[in-house]
Amino acid sequence: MAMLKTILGNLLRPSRTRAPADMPVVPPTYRGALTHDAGRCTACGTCAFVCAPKAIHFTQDPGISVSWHFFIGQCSFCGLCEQNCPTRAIHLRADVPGSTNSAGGDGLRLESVIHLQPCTRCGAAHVPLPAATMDALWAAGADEAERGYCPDCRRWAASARLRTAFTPDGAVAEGGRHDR
Amino acid sequence: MNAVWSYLVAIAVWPGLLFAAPLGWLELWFMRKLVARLQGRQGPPFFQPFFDVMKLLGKETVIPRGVSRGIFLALPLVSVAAVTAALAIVPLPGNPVPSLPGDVVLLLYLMEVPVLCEVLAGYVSRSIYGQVAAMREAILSLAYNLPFLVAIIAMAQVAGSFQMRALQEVPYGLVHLLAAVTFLLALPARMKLNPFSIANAEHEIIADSHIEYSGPPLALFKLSHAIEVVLLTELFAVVFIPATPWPLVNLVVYLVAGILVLGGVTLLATTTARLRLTQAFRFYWVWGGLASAITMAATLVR
Amino acid sequence: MPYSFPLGPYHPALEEPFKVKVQCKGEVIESATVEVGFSYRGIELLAQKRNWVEVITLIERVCGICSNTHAMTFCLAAETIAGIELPKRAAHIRTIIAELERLHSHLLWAGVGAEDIGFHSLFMEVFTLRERVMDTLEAISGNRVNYGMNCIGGVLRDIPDPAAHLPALDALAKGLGEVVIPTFTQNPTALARTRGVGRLSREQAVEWAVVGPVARASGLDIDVRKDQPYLSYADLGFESVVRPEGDVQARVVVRALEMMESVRLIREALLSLPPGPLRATQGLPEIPAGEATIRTEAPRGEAFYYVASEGGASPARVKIRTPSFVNIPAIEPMVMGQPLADLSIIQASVDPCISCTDR
Amino acid sequence: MTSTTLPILLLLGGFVLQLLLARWLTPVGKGVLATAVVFASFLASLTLVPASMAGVAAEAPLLAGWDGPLSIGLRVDGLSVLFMVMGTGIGAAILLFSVRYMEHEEQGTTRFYAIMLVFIAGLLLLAGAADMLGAYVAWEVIGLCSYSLVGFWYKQKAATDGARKVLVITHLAGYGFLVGLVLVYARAGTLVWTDPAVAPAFTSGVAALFIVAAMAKSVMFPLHTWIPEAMNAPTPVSALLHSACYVKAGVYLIARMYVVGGGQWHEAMGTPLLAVGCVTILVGVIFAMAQTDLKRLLAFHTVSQLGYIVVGLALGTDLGLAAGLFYCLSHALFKGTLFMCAGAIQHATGTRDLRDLGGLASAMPGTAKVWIIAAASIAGVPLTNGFVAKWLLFSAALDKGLLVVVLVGWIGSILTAFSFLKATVNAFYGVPSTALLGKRIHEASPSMLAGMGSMAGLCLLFGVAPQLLMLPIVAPAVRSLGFDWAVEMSWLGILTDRGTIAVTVGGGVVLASAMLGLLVYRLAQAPAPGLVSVYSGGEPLPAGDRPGAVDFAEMAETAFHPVYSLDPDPGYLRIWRALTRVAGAAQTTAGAVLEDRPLLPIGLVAIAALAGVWLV
Repeated sequence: MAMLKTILGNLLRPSRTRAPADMPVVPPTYRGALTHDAGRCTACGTCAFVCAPKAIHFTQDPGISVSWHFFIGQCSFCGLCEQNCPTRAIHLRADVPGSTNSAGGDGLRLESVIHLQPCTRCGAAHVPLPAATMDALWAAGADEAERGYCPDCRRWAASARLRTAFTPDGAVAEGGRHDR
Repeated sequence: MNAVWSYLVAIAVWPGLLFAAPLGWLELWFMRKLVARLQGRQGPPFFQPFFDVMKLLGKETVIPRGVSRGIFLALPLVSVAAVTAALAIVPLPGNPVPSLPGDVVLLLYLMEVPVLCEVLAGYVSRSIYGQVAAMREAILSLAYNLPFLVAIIAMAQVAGSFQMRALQEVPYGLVHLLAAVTFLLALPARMKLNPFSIANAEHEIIADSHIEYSGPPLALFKLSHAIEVVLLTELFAVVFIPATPWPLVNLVVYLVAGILVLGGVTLLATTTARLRLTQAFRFYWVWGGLASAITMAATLVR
Repeated sequence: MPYSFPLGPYHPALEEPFKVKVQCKGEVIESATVEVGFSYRGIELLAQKRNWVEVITLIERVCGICSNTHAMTFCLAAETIAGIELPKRAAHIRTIIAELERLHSHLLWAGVGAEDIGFHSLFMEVFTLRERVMDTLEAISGNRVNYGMNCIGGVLRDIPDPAAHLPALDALAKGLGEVVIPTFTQNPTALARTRGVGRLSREQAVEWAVVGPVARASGLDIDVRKDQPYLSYADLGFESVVRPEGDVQARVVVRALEMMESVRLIREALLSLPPGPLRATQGLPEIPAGEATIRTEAPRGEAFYYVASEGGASPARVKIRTPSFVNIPAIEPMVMGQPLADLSIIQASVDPCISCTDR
Repeated sequence: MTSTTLPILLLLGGFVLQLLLARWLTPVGKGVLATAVVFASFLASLTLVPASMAGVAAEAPLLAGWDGPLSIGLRVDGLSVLFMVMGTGIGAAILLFSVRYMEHEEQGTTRFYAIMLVFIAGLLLLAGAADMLGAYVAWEVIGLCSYSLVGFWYKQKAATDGARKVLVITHLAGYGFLVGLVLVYARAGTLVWTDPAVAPAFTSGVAALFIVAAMAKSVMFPLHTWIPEAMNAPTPVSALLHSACYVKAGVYLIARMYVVGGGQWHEAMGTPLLAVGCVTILVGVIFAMAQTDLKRLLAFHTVSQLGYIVVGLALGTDLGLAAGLFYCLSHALFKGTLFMCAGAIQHATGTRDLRDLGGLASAMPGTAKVWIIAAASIAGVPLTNGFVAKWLLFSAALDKGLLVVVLVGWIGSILTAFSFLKATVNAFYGVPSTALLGKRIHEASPSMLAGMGSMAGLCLLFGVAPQLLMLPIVAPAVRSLGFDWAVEMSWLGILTDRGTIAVTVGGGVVLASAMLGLLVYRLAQAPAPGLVSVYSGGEPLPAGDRPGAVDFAEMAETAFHPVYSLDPDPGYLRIWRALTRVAGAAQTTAGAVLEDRPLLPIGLVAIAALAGVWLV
């Protein structure tokens, strides 16, 4: 009887079938299309490290750029890349990635080119830190010149700072050399 | 119009193929749509069964290895031919076929042919699923034929004749009611609907006995089923619905009655699960047998 | 002369590839053999080649239905090795997801079961209800199937507005109480197909070592949530459902009442969601050397995990024993002597998850 | 020697020749001789047809007035001719079949052919006997012949047991006949069927006694249980037993009773007989469905088919009698054919178990064709004589308003069709079973094929043109029973006086459309044969693994289990065991007395007999 009541009730209600135009509401937490902000990416590789299906990888064009590659066909939309990205360069948007024709590979693959910049000190090409990170690191405007340094020069600068802090006169400098 | 021509017209045009195929499709659509609406779904558009058949007609006929070609292909044809011929002798208003004594017997004989074809289809296909379906179909037909035949024979007993026209002219009474109930009991199983969709239980045996059929032969089986639906509903209407003196009114009444009957069995189908073969058999031999006994008793005490 | 009738590996009654090959005498099944392994994926080996973060994503794909159970159990194991204390809020959220998953799994089962006895209308109703659960899960986690909620040390996503999910629970309880349960337990045709079918006695249940609803329907009161409470089950107060009959009907009833209990648990958990952090740790996890075994109650029964770490970037060993792995062989004693027609509903009644079994 | 006695004398002459020439003839020679004799007898029987058509009963006193009014003689009327033609015709075909079938038999072929000839002669004598005593003698001759033929392989326990069961059941029931005729003689003083004095003496009680005897011979429920036991006989014996000679004796007796007083017995006994017939139809066919042994399956179908014949006779109308008698002839044709096919299968494969058969159509195409014709005939497919017979029977029942009979017959024929479908598919189609692998299966020999093929051909001939049989044979037989039946029948058995032209047209249309469709398919592009294999769930099934006859029977058995609990055999077995126990006890207690003083029991029996006569 429960079934009879139910189906007769169904007859009076509008149908539950959804038409193509009648799209369901996408929740804000929906893990949809993936975007990458090259400006924030430091090419640290965390996203590739946590990506179980290996949908993300990096390629290098030595001295010119680092490319972030993403293949949607391998993506499992787990969102770990977004969760673990230290600079929030990756974001999974709430909109549904449209179905795309794989013939040309468009839409299925994302490539984001992170251009290297020459170091303002040594000239070596490197991935610049995101602007926000730089603002946070050098908020005091302490050593404005360091903003353009490559990681090696940053280490050199830090080392120099340490040295000056440890021996303000710099007298030990000659005798304290050690192999790197 | 001589007899041969009238038979040809009856089989090809009215109430045969040309009329029954579209009506059958429409009725199948009605059932599908009703089921869909009862289940809270949208349901197919009305031309869907027609499209289904057209699609099948355009497909390749695949005959599996080791299957007897001739029988395999002949079965759907025989099935369609038999139901069409059966429909042609149902005295729907305007049927050009002259009513002849014994046509009820012929009708019942012809109505068994599609069942036989299905059983054979299962066996010739050599598929294990088809063969189990065929066995089920065969045994089930033993079950539902009891009330089905009794309903018709009881009417013939009352009419004192095995002639369709005579059956129609029986003064309306209790036997009509009882026989109609008995007939309706047999209907879901004859139409292979729940709870008696045992021979076509896709979740148990994948498909019905035409599991190996594809393309046009399958389309013919589908067509045969569509015409069978028309045949069964119109037979019910013609035998059990009182006729008026106006043929056109009769026709409308018959069609409406057919649709109502279909609605009823559809409602039953949507509120039930599929029974087992033994349960269905017991149902038909107990309740069908009881209804048959009461109906026969009513014809005798009348 | 018995003929053999293969159910599977491709069969409408199966969602996944496995095979029950039976020998039939007429309509009666005389013997049955179960074959699995058609979609073996080697997840346990793969897990040793992935780092601790990747493994969670990988393990989540052991099963398409109880995905959260696997990821959660793995995380519990890793947390045990690392000695991480799970924040209260995270435990509650995990409980909510686990029970929602149980709901959706049981509803999926009820739909499949309805379909296997040819009850299409019931299937439609059940799947409509299931859609509400799926929507809730999607609203919380952002995904319908693999929720990606778990990380070692907590959960990744919060439930910011617990009350928003209560109407769905109400609708679910109403649908279960007014349509699904009465139909399964009162409709004469549904009863005819389930009562007394596929019996597994208590002794057989012990002998075949079945777990979960199958065991509870045979009168064995075993439930990890009760026997060895984890997450928030001890706080929420959990009652297990046990039936003595051991037939398909009992399995239906056990699952149906479990769903009602799940609805209650979710409601309690949502209403008493404690404040606090979602994760006990930040950044990439570091798991010291050690090993842990963890049991949790998946929708289909007890899931067992053994995880060993050697302190490296990857686990040294992940051993998974899923509930279906022990339940599926019990199909053999259940179908013995039963009609062929009941084969599909009987095999469905243990809710075989081949994805789990062929991990 | 008149032409009336010629058929019988020919057979007896053949019998003597068999014995005389036994030493010099090979088994094949004996078979040819027997076949020739029976064929000659058949021709001689045919010479009687014109007289019977004219309505003249040819009389030939054999022993006129040897004891007062008791004479033994022949009186050959239409009914006699029908049975004589049937017995000799079918007999000739079956003997032709046995020539090759029995050729490898090491011993006993003389016995076989000699007794076969006497067997047929017995039926002829029964059919031609002018009085009840002659008929009773013939009745028991048939019984004894069948006893020795069923027990032909007397070294096999099953065969002798079967033979004993046949003899016990039919012989015991045969006492009904004897007691009945004694009663008639005591009252009327004569035993001549047609004597007007017999009519008042032939009370319904006597009729009941006769019917009991006929029921046992004609395997009516519940006296049918001997028939499956008789299956251990050589196949030609089974064929003859089932189709022409043995079971038809009961049919003859029931038909013959109509001669007495215009069928006055029918009033009281007609309805019970109808009921027995109806129950027999269903019981026989339901048991047949459960059989896996080809011959046992056919045997139970004999039970069911005899039910139809008896129903026809029990209707007691002209059409009913015509239907019953036509059915009787048709059954002789198709059942004889089916048995011969079963024999050919057993001859070729060494088994007749449906479980071990399959795919024989390719190895034995001729047998398959013959079988299919006969199977179609027994199932009542149009264009065969089985259809005509059933159609006539249903018409007759409808004329009497007996719809229940139609219903029962209907269900019976559907079940028959299913049963034969199962047997045909299992034996001739599908994959050969593992039991047959490696065996070289040969087609039946030409003479065997000729034997069964000729009968199958007649099945079709009389299906298309039943009037060929109706006019010369059946109609005179009906007329000889005192009914005036004008044969108004056209092709396919359509009764022209009843206007069922619709059947003809309908059937024709179905056939025509099927043919047309086939033509269209042939003309259309040929579908690719066998590109894919049959779907079996994703993995191949073991070859030859398919649900067979047994599985169908088992499925059916589960489905209609309640109906099967009607089996009366356990009851018989209990009586049998009780009798054996009583006999054993009697032997131990009275054995000494009887052996020492044999005169005492004989004297006692004599006194009892005298007392009996005095009391009556």
